[in-house]
Amino acid sequence: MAVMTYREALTSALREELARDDRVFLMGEEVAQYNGAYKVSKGLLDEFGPRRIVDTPITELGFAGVGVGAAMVGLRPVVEFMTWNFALLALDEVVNAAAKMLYMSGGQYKMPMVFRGPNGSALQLGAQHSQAWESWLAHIPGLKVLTPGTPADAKGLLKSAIRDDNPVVFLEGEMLYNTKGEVPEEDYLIRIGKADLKREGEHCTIVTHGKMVLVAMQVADALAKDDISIEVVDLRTIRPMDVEAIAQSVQKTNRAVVLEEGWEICGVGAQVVDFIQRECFDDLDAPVIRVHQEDVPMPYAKNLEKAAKPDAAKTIAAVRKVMYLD
Amino acid sequence: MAVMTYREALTSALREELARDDRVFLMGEEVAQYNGAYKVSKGLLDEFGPRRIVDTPITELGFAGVGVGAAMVGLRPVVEFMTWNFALLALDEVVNAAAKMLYMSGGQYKMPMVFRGPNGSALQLGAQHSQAWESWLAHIPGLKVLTPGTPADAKGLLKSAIRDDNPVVFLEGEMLYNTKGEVPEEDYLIRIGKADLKREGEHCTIVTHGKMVLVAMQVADALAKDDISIEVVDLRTIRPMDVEAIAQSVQKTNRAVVLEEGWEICGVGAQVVDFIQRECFDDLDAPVIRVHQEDVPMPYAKNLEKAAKPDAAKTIAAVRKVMYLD
Amino acid sequence: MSAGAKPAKERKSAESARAEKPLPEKISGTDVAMRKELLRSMLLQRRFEEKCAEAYALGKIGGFCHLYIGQEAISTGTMSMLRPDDYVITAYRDHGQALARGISPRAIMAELFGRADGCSHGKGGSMHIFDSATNFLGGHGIVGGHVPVAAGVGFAIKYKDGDQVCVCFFGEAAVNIGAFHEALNMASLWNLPVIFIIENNRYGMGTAISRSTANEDVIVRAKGYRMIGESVDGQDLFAVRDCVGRAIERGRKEKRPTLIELRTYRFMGHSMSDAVAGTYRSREELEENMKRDPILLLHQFMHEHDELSEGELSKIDDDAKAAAQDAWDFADASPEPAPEELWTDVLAESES
Amino acid sequence: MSAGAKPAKERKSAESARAEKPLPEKISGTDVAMRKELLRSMLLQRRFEEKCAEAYALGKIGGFCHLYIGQEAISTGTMSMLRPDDYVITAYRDHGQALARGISPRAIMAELFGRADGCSHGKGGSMHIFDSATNFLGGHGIVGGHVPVAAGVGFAIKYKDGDQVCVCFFGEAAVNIGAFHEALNMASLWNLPVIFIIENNRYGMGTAISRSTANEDVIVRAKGYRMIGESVDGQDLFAVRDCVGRAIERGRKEKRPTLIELRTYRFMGHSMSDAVAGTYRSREELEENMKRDPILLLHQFMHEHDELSEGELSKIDDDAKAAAQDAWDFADASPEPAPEELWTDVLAESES
Ligand SMILES: Cc1ncc(C[n+]2csc(CCOP(=O)(O)OP(=O)(O)O)c2C)c(N)n1
Ligand SMILES: Cc1ncc(C[n+]2csc(CCOP(=O)(O)OP(=O)(O)O)c2C)c(N)n1
Ligand SMILES: [Mg+2]
Ligand SMILES: [Mg+2]
Repeated sequence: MAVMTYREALTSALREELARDDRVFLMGEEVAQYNGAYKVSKGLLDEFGPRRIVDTPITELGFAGVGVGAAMVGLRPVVEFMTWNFALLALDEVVNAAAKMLYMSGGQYKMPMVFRGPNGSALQLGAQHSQAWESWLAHIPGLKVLTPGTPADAKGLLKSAIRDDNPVVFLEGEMLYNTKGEVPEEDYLIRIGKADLKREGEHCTIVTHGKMVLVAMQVADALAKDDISIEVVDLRTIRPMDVEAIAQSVQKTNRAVVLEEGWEICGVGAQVVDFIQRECFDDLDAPVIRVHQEDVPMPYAKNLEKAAKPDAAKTIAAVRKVMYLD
Repeated sequence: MAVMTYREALTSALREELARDDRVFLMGEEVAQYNGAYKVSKGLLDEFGPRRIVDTPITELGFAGVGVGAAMVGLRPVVEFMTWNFALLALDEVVNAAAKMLYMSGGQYKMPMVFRGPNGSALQLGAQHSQAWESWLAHIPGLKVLTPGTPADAKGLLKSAIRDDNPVVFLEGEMLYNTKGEVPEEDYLIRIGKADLKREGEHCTIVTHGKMVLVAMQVADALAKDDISIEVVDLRTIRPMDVEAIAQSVQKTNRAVVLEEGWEICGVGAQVVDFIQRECFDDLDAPVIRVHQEDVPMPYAKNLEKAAKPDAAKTIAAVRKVMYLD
Repeated sequence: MSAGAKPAKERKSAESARAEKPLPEKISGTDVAMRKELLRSMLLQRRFEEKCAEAYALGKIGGFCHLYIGQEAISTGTMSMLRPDDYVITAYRDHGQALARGISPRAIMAELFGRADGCSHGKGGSMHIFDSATNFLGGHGIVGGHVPVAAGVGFAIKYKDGDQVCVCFFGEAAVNIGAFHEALNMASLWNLPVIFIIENNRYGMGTAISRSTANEDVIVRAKGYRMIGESVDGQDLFAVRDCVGRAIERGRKEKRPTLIELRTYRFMGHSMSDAVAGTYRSREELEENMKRDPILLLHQFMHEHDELSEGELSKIDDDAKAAAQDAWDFADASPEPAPEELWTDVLAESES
Repeated sequence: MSAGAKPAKERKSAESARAEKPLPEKISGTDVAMRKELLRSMLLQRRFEEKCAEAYALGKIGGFCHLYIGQEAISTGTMSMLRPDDYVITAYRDHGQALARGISPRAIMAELFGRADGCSHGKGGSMHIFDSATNFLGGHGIVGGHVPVAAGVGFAIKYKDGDQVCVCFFGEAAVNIGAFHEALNMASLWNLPVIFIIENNRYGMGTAISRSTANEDVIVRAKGYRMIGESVDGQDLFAVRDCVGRAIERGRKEKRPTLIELRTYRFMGHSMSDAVAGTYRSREELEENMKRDPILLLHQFMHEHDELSEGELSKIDDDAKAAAQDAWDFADASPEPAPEELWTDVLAESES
């Protein structure tokens, strides 16, 4: 195992897949000459040249559509959105073209492509630059939606995404890029659609994904000191969701908290709750509680932003509540 | 009470509010000269002239933004999307501008505007023209989201929406336009955020909204013949959701089915389930079951389309299941 | 998610999508033979669309159905210049182009009827005709949405160092939408072999171009992207062929895109639910324009040059009618898609 | 939803947003007095932005912070021609324009510090400066997103039969995005009094215009919308004023929009996290362009015409520095927003 950052893990996944398959190319704003706004594509222009690593104008809708067209005729585009905030402009191509093409064409046109980039908030970027889109994208049949929380997952899932014959939405985290973790040395893939038990525990399950995996792990550490044993289920894939893994855990712990970065209403957590109450109705000892961004646009001021975001303290309070400790 | 169609109810709401307040105007594709793609604006150009009833080019993003600008400086735009399918292109203006403006400006710029048009599927319009967006839009703080299911609700809610100082998303149904119902003669408003108990019952609650209200009523009629008494809660407003009304009903019936037009994953129903299990954990005698569009893009063929859509038969099966009758 | 997306099963199709040799291969004979072939192509579209109107009225076709009548010189003229390995992509008004490209009338009609033997097995419908055998990339329903997709096809051609071109059709009302603008900029910036064809039939639904477009001379837009723009009479089959021919050269050899405006007129309503005339355009205007029926114009030319006897004309027309009827019969006999088709083609079986 | 959106409470603000008389009112004296006032305006922006850089380095300002240094002739030149009841809207690089429009440096700096006395009470931040007292409509973060909004303001002006104009600023890289295109078409089609100003500083982040824009001569785009387009030197304050003045006339009297390209250069990185030079542009190029510092150019002119003594210059500059420092001190002393502010301004209390 090598220790590397989430960013390096992504870069190496891209590098390996670019080297492996000439049909793969990377396209987006500032990905080439500038080495990526967040440096995920660092060095790739030098290594693969401008045919494979393509800077685009600021036209999210347009270049997402270019990716769709290229995928229709045999290439395997990786479309980087500088951040997913801007991808809102491109969703028509993601939803109406990429996700529906195979179906509308009766199986004739596959869409082997990846839409990727940082999702959700960073620090003090304000209302228009802090949005987490996984619940929107998970709503759409025809897409796969991935949200890796660790370097190893980021690498293995990105490689799987690039090799997948379907349009894959790949949501990274600006706040994750510098986090470190062990990553296997060999060429490996992670199966799309499989959750990962990031920590075993007995008293309560935290179901989470993406950036919040680290928060869940902190919470588990903190609560361990009070002899509360937390099981952390990292969804990793939001669509298709690994209902079985969630159910197995909740059937064991009988309690669950769902932690996510995005907003409450129709969020990913709502869907997880729906699955849990259907699959584990007789197992639950308490209602499932959710932790999420407060139901407001993201404020800029440091104190307000902190108050708006889900965090360890809120999650601990939720766990204590489902355990009837408070 | 007068009997009128849902379409006529909308037209009369528009007419009354246009007459009442010169700041109100209607804008969209084909709304003026053509009298509306679905004739909701029929006669309004003749009555109010081209200053108030404005035909636009096919530029959803652009004219949604025009509405935002006009609302910022004191007008009260009603922006019609020919259908919400095309509004996907405009969501940046809805979400990043309209919904966030008041917050980003620290309360300085209100957004008194309505985005309206038919939502969801009609008949055999295929994958790109059959999408129901309420769960996406309900996700966003700063918006209000309305889904009237009857002519009376359509009129009262549209008038309230136009008088509201916030951006209101107003989702109609092409398949509803010709449905008829009683509508009060006098000038009336319906409070945004209040669900409506469309039918009282004892054995099971159906929580629903929009087009599916009619289906729920049919189901209730059909089941009454088997002495199953259904309570129908019509949400009417998806954001903010009337959690109290849902809870009250489920606390009485102890069972619930959630019926919606859209897809399952992170749909409105998931959120309703989340609220129910939080508020009625000890009241529930069975897991809540959901009925929704099957998890596929909408197919064109008549038989497949029928199979893809939620309907009375599926809803009856769900009710029987939560009542442990099958 | 539950039942979710099952892998697509092998389907039997009673009709291979490609019905016949593509137009350019057929017209390699004398000029007269070529013109007969072009006339045949246009008449097939005309008779096919007339059948569609009939079928729609009977409820055999549902949803939105946009007929191509009046614009046939554009589809036929363009397709007659393309190679089989070139690509074609278009909007929802797609039957004519699909026929001119050589897709079987049977497969198209079965698609419109929503039947298992349709080119998309009934899952796409009128607005979404796709056929991989002829590189026909759809059939798209969101105005402007497929224009960047065409740029992407051009991108891929260049990426693979091919010498194909991609032709992209759209209406004049689509030039106002953002996707058009973004796509044209990239196509020119990156030197992509794409031919963007504006079918200017003067109306976007019920809106005349003068009421939607600040500069009605839409071809001026090309300059903004440093692109060559050409505007010709879209009812004149020969003018279409010449103009498209130049653009193809530019695409294949110079890898440069072209923006073409073809001035035409639609003889029917916007879709089957729109009146032919009376509301946003006068019957007079319609009749005036119907005098420039592209089929009539070609026929007149051939007649004046003694290239076509009345008998030959009747024969071609009768064949077209028969083909349209045959398509109908075929579609009508084709079964509904199997219920399990609901769940196929949602996701492809993955490579990894 | 739960706690949800509470109504906004009345807030006390230590600083009214409008600090001073607007530029045009101040410069009604002699030409010389006018030029001194314009110089003062530009220097205030320069010194303010320098303070921002300092504050950012100390972590007092967070998030993205885009400085305006090098482009001040555009903000000052434009604002000096506007009336107080005109409207201004811009992108994320908004401090300079906000200052030139007459918003208090204190209120802006407090906003950047995320404090209660900021113009948006700390909720907007650097990219979202709003001030209703000066009709300053933000501060928008999505490239191109505010361009249609400007058209909407123009629409409202015309609707209310006003004679104001709306000025909309954006970078040259924004001309490629769909929203720009859609907005310009409508503005021209409907004869809206909007002035679209492209601040062409030659880079969109790290991308030179030649690598993003098929036709670098961006003003050609105006023709596509039958709009008047003018391109002038954006470092030349007088040229900016003249050009904007003509556009204002056109807006007020003829209700016609104008597209203006002002050629400029940014002297700092794209945002605080971007290096000033070295990666996508050379230090040489930067230095070459810094010779055409708009403040320097105005100063030179005044110096050559004996309109400004060294002492006067120092005094103006010292005042600018003092104002920037005062803004800092004020912002630093301003409290954080009260915790309950998290829940205010989500929804307005409704009329109905
Ligand atoms: C983005 C979007 N907005 C609106 C529509 C509805 N619509 C379908 S076709 C059409 C008119 C398009 O006119 P034009 O581009 O001239 O093509 P034509 O129909 O004349 O061939 C409209 C408004 C749509 N499909 N997509
Ligand atoms: C739609 C969108 N895409 C990408 C970004 C990220 N971004 C912010 S500014 C910028 C460059 C814009 O350049 P330009 O328009 O020339 O303005 P300048 O920064 O030079 O003033 C980019 C890519 C964004 N904010 N919005
Ligand atoms: Mg047209
Ligand atoms: Mg720039």
